Amino acid sequence: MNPDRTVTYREALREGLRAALAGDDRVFLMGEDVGRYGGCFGVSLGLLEEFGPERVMDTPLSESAFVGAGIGAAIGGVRPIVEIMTVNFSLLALDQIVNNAATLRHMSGGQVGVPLVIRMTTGAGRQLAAQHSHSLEAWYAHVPGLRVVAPSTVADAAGMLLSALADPDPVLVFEHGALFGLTGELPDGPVPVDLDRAVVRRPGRDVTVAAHGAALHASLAAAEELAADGVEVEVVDLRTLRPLDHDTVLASVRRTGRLVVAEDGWRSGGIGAELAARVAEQGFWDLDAPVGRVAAAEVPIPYAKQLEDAALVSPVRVASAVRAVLS
Amino acid sequence: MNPDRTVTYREALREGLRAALAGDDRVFLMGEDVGRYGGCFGVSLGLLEEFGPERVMDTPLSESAFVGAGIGAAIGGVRPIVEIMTVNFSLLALDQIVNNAATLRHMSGGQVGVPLVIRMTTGAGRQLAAQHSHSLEAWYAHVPGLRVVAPSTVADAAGMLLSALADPDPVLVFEHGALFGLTGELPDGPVPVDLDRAVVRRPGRDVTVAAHGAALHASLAAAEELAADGVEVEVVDLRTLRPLDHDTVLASVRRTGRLVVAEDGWRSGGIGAELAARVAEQGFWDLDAPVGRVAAAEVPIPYAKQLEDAALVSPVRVASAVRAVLS
Amino acid sequence: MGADAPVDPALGLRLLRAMLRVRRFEERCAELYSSTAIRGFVHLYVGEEAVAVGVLDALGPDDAVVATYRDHGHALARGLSMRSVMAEMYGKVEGCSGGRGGSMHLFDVGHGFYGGNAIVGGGLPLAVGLALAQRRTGSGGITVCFFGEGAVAEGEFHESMNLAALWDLPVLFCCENNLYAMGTALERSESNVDLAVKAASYGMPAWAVDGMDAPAVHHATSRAVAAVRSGDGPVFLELHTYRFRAHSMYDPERYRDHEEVDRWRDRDPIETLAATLRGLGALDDAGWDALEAEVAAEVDDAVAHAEAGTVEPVEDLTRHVYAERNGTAL
Amino acid sequence: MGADAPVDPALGLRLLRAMLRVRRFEERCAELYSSTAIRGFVHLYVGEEAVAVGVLDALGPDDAVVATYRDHGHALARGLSMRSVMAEMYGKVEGCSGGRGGSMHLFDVGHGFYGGNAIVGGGLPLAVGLALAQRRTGSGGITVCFFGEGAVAEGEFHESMNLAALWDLPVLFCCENNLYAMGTALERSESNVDLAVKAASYGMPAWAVDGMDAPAVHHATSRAVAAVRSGDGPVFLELHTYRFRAHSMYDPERYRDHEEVDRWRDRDPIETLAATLRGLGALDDAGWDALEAEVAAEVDDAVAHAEAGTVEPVEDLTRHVYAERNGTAL
Ligand SMILES: Cc1ncc(C[n+]2csc(CCOP(=O)(O)OP(=O)(O)O)c2C)c(N)n1
Ligand SMILES: Cc1ncc(C[n+]2csc(CCOP(=O)(O)OP(=O)(O)O)c2C)c(N)n1
Ligand SMILES: [Mg+2]
Ligand SMILES: [Mg+2]
Repeated sequence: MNPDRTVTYREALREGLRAALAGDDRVFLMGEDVGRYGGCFGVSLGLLEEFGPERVMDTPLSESAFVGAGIGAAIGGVRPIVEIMTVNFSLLALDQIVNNAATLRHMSGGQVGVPLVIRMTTGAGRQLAAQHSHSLEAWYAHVPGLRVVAPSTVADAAGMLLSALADPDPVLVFEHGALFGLTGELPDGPVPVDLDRAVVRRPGRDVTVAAHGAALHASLAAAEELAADGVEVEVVDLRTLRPLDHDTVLASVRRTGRLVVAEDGWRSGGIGAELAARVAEQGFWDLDAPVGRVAAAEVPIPYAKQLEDAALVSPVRVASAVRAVLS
Repeated sequence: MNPDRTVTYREALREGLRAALAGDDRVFLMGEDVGRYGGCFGVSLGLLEEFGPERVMDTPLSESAFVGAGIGAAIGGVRPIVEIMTVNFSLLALDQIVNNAATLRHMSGGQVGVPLVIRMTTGAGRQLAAQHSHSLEAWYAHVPGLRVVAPSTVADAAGMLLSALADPDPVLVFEHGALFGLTGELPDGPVPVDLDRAVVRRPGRDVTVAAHGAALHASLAAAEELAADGVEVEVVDLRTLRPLDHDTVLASVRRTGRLVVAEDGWRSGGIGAELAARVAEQGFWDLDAPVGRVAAAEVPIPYAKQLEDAALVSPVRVASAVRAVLS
Repeated sequence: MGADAPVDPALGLRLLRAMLRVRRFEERCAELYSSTAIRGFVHLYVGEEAVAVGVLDALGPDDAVVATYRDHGHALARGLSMRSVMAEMYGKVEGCSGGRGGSMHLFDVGHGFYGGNAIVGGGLPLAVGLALAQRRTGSGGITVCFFGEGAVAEGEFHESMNLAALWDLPVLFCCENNLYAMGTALERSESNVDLAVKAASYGMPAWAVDGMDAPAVHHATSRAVAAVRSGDGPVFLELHTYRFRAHSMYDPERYRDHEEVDRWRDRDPIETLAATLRGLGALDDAGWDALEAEVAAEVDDAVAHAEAGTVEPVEDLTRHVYAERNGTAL
Repeated sequence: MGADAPVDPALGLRLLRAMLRVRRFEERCAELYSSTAIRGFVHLYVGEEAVAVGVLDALGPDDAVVATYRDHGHALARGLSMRSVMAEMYGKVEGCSGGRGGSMHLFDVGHGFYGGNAIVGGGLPLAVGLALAQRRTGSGGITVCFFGEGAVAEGEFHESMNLAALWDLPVLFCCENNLYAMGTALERSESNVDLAVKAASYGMPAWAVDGMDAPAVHHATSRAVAAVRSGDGPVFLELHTYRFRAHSMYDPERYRDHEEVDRWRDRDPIETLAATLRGLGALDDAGWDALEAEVAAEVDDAVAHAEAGTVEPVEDLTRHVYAERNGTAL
């Protein structure tokens, strides 16, 4: 089509939504301010005008009820995409997500599937302070019955939604708030993504860094910087956090012997904990050094810029973790 | 006092509550059915009669509001003990716990402390099915600003509450539903517990098993069984899940060289993941084998007895994990 | 609300039989619980049968139903076989939820029965969503959602009422007001015990119904269903009823006195309707005995079937967590 | 509600000055945001000043206040120094929250100001709890809780209203109805836009007040505070107001038209009150200019102070997560 078309992550998300809405009449988008406002971060801008109010539904501030309504609607045969503005507000909908979306298939002995997609913005980095800076992917990844994915590139931002919609089970899509302005090429528009597999974004042979979201970009930047010092970092984009594709990570570690996991969430009980545990379990004899973890400092994220910066993952912090596992 | 007084875990919890209410006028208990009904599991039986309705307050079914009210009351200078019937319903109160209780001190620059105790029953094992069988301690342990403790013995059931009340920050107390009938000696009534430290419940030199809650008892039973085979298991009761006392575990692993973590929650992202990651980080060269993890199967807990049993931690499963790290 | 209208004998007999099935089924469950054949949490509906039976008799096959953990009556009244419900109580493969749900989670999608939900208030948003799907797919169906008066204090109740009313969705909200939420009396749970005012605050019609009178419940529901089906948006029914037995198998019932229970027992919905039908000459001793015998035989058969049912092998544990793809779970 | 009563000139001038301080402070914040001295989410209160100013002038020093992310007006009206609030916008140590909260989380326990809460509805349960503590400690104080009309759709609103009314707690609920929740107009958010009916469903007195008229707000609040303080339980005030500017610094305002904004701008609470005071002879050009100059100087001083403020060293990052014990964090 258009071989060198550059779009932002935000536009790519919108293209994914547009393709989803255009491709299946049963699909509709619902959430706070997705319509008239155009999406709190502008993602769904223009979609109300394009698809009308029955397909792009503004909801009241009622996270529990509209997420639960999405679950009910999915059960009832339509294909809702529910947007929770940000992961911070998803705390109000957790009962519905964990006690209904994740359990209904099992409790009903396989009768009630919930083909629901829930999108939400995650992450810190914009000085939004403690209540607006959560990265709770690790929480959701803890729960059987859910699938948890995180687009970290422009192509995934466009394509993952289609794969999520094709899934017969509830899929949570974590879009990173610090990546909305990221640009990249999207020549062919949204292309579905394999949601079972992590992917190597940068090959290298000295150390493996696994990450998703903004931490993936910090890791890529760190790899670039370390390359100047002759250190070749292999960067794995985890893509799907549940089920976590440890095989791809293990295969990489088998080559590199060393692993660092970088993530935007808190360290204790984060994605890095699980990945470190699995790699130690299954690749114990492949590891030449303990697994390194780079994560948010264990504080509610503060407003002040220098404090927020200090709390979050950065290329410098990833690079020093890489150096630590190499020494 | 009474040197060989045997009480149940349930009675011990009640003694802790009674001591707390008797010891400080500012303390009160609030939650669903804590008063007239006597507590959904009989824990607070008789306390309404003893302390009156201002000290033992029944609440409507409004988990978010009464937990939030507990936070506000704690800020306002009184000392609420809020009971959420079970962890399953705490999902409805997560916004208050994570966005308020855990953040207020930080967001206010240290001005607003939240000396609140939240008690809840956790765990499966009674055929209560998917929505009533969660063990979400790992979730809470992920959140800076919270302290998470779990009494697993009769003495801790009585004493931990006093320590929790003495803490200037929010403390979540996870009482295990399968332990209410457990009996043990409580000669001196409630004695405060060091909430910063794990404790060795059974010494051994071949392998360390770390656990809390019902999994601790499965681990103790497994240790007993393994002793018959000449395997000496050291069993560590984690007691506090945040902050997690990895030092005590590391000290034990330094002696045994091997670690198994057993827990009632799901494996991915569980307490075992974090502990395995920390021990691998800080005790990599002390480990003679990969850390073993025994956890709930990654399913919503099913009703049928044989399936529920198969999903949960048992002495047999702990013993075989121990054998695996020894071989 | 139709309580004084003459009862149609055919309808009356149908409702009587449906209530008796629920009653005798549950009485047997209580025995089986004592003998540990059934486990978990079991919440009996004894005394409240007129509500589920009266409401569900007025629904059609395309309608959807969402119930609570106290769901035996609703499942049976909706047409699930007693065999499949009893097998579920036993945790057997033949159970309506394959043994994975138990008493609190009876499901049967074929009957539009979307479960037993054990989180108070948790089923309300689901019902709103099912109704949204019904409208979008033009199925013509409506969704009826049962919940206790205790759920009215939960935020999810309000959010769901508002969404349904705002979007004019075909939901029938059936509030089973049995005066207690476990041990908490309504007046210790709601600052304003007039629940119809809450419905009004969403601009939703609300009717109070004598929930001990099955034909009256049926009558009111029929009218409400017609209104909901016509597209005018949701209706709220408050069904005044009472649970004769403990909240669950563990409840020592310290929170209410015997006289209160006895007063309500005098209004037993089964006895009341039987008396009405006798008065109309539609029921006599022989008819009653035949009904009892028929129901007893059905219960016996259900128990035998459940006992003979299949214990699922533990190798199947991880099934039904995700959809099966080419035979294997994710 | 007192709107037609003659305005006391002293009160009027006090309210005018308080509103002007908020207005000029926020106008400067908007500039500083453009120059990136201030970051994060910043929600301006421009147009709504009469609400916070009118309500908070009627409270006493022992009362507690809970506000939302749109909290500059409330903080200043409650008596926090402009210096400490501006320093907070800059994220400096001298800020009222030590730089850790920012615009959305202004705190000052010394002034009974329990924050800026950025979760819609999230402050309501806190307010109920503060009031519970006030009653238990016999402090004599009451708690006032501000929230937008958008919060009315949240379950937490309902749960909190019910608890406060059920327990007769001293809470004054102040609903700032500015007609929009971000881009969602009230009629697309509530099935019944008459918010007083919601209060009635909890048996709580509810009064609607012209939120563009500071003396009227003050008058109504004084009466409400007296009722709440007397122990009769909570009162609900609905304050009709309008936000003149975007929801936050990012809002393109596609959801409303200019004419609507202009119509409301014609009712600017500052201009309205100034005109009233001029009519009463209590204000003239010189008086106005003096006021403007005084406020401008205060804003300049606050900015200078904030700019000169201390940047907290990153070594302190993990402070204030837990209480400090012997100087070290947990
Ligand atoms: C959110 C939630 N909180 C608490 C419980 C525990 N619980 C189960 S039933 C019940 C009482 C519910 O009363 P009501 O809604 O009136 O229904 P009823 O049992 O009377 O039919 C409670 C508190 C629960 N299941 N879910
Ligand atoms: C629970 C929750 N959901 C969504 C948001 C995002 N959000 C911030 S302000 C706002 C609108 C709130 O409107 P309203 O309550 O009327 O207050 P106003 O901004 O008009 O003062 C929304 C949706 C949030 N902060 N919290
Ligand atoms: Mg009830
Ligand atoms: Mg508003």
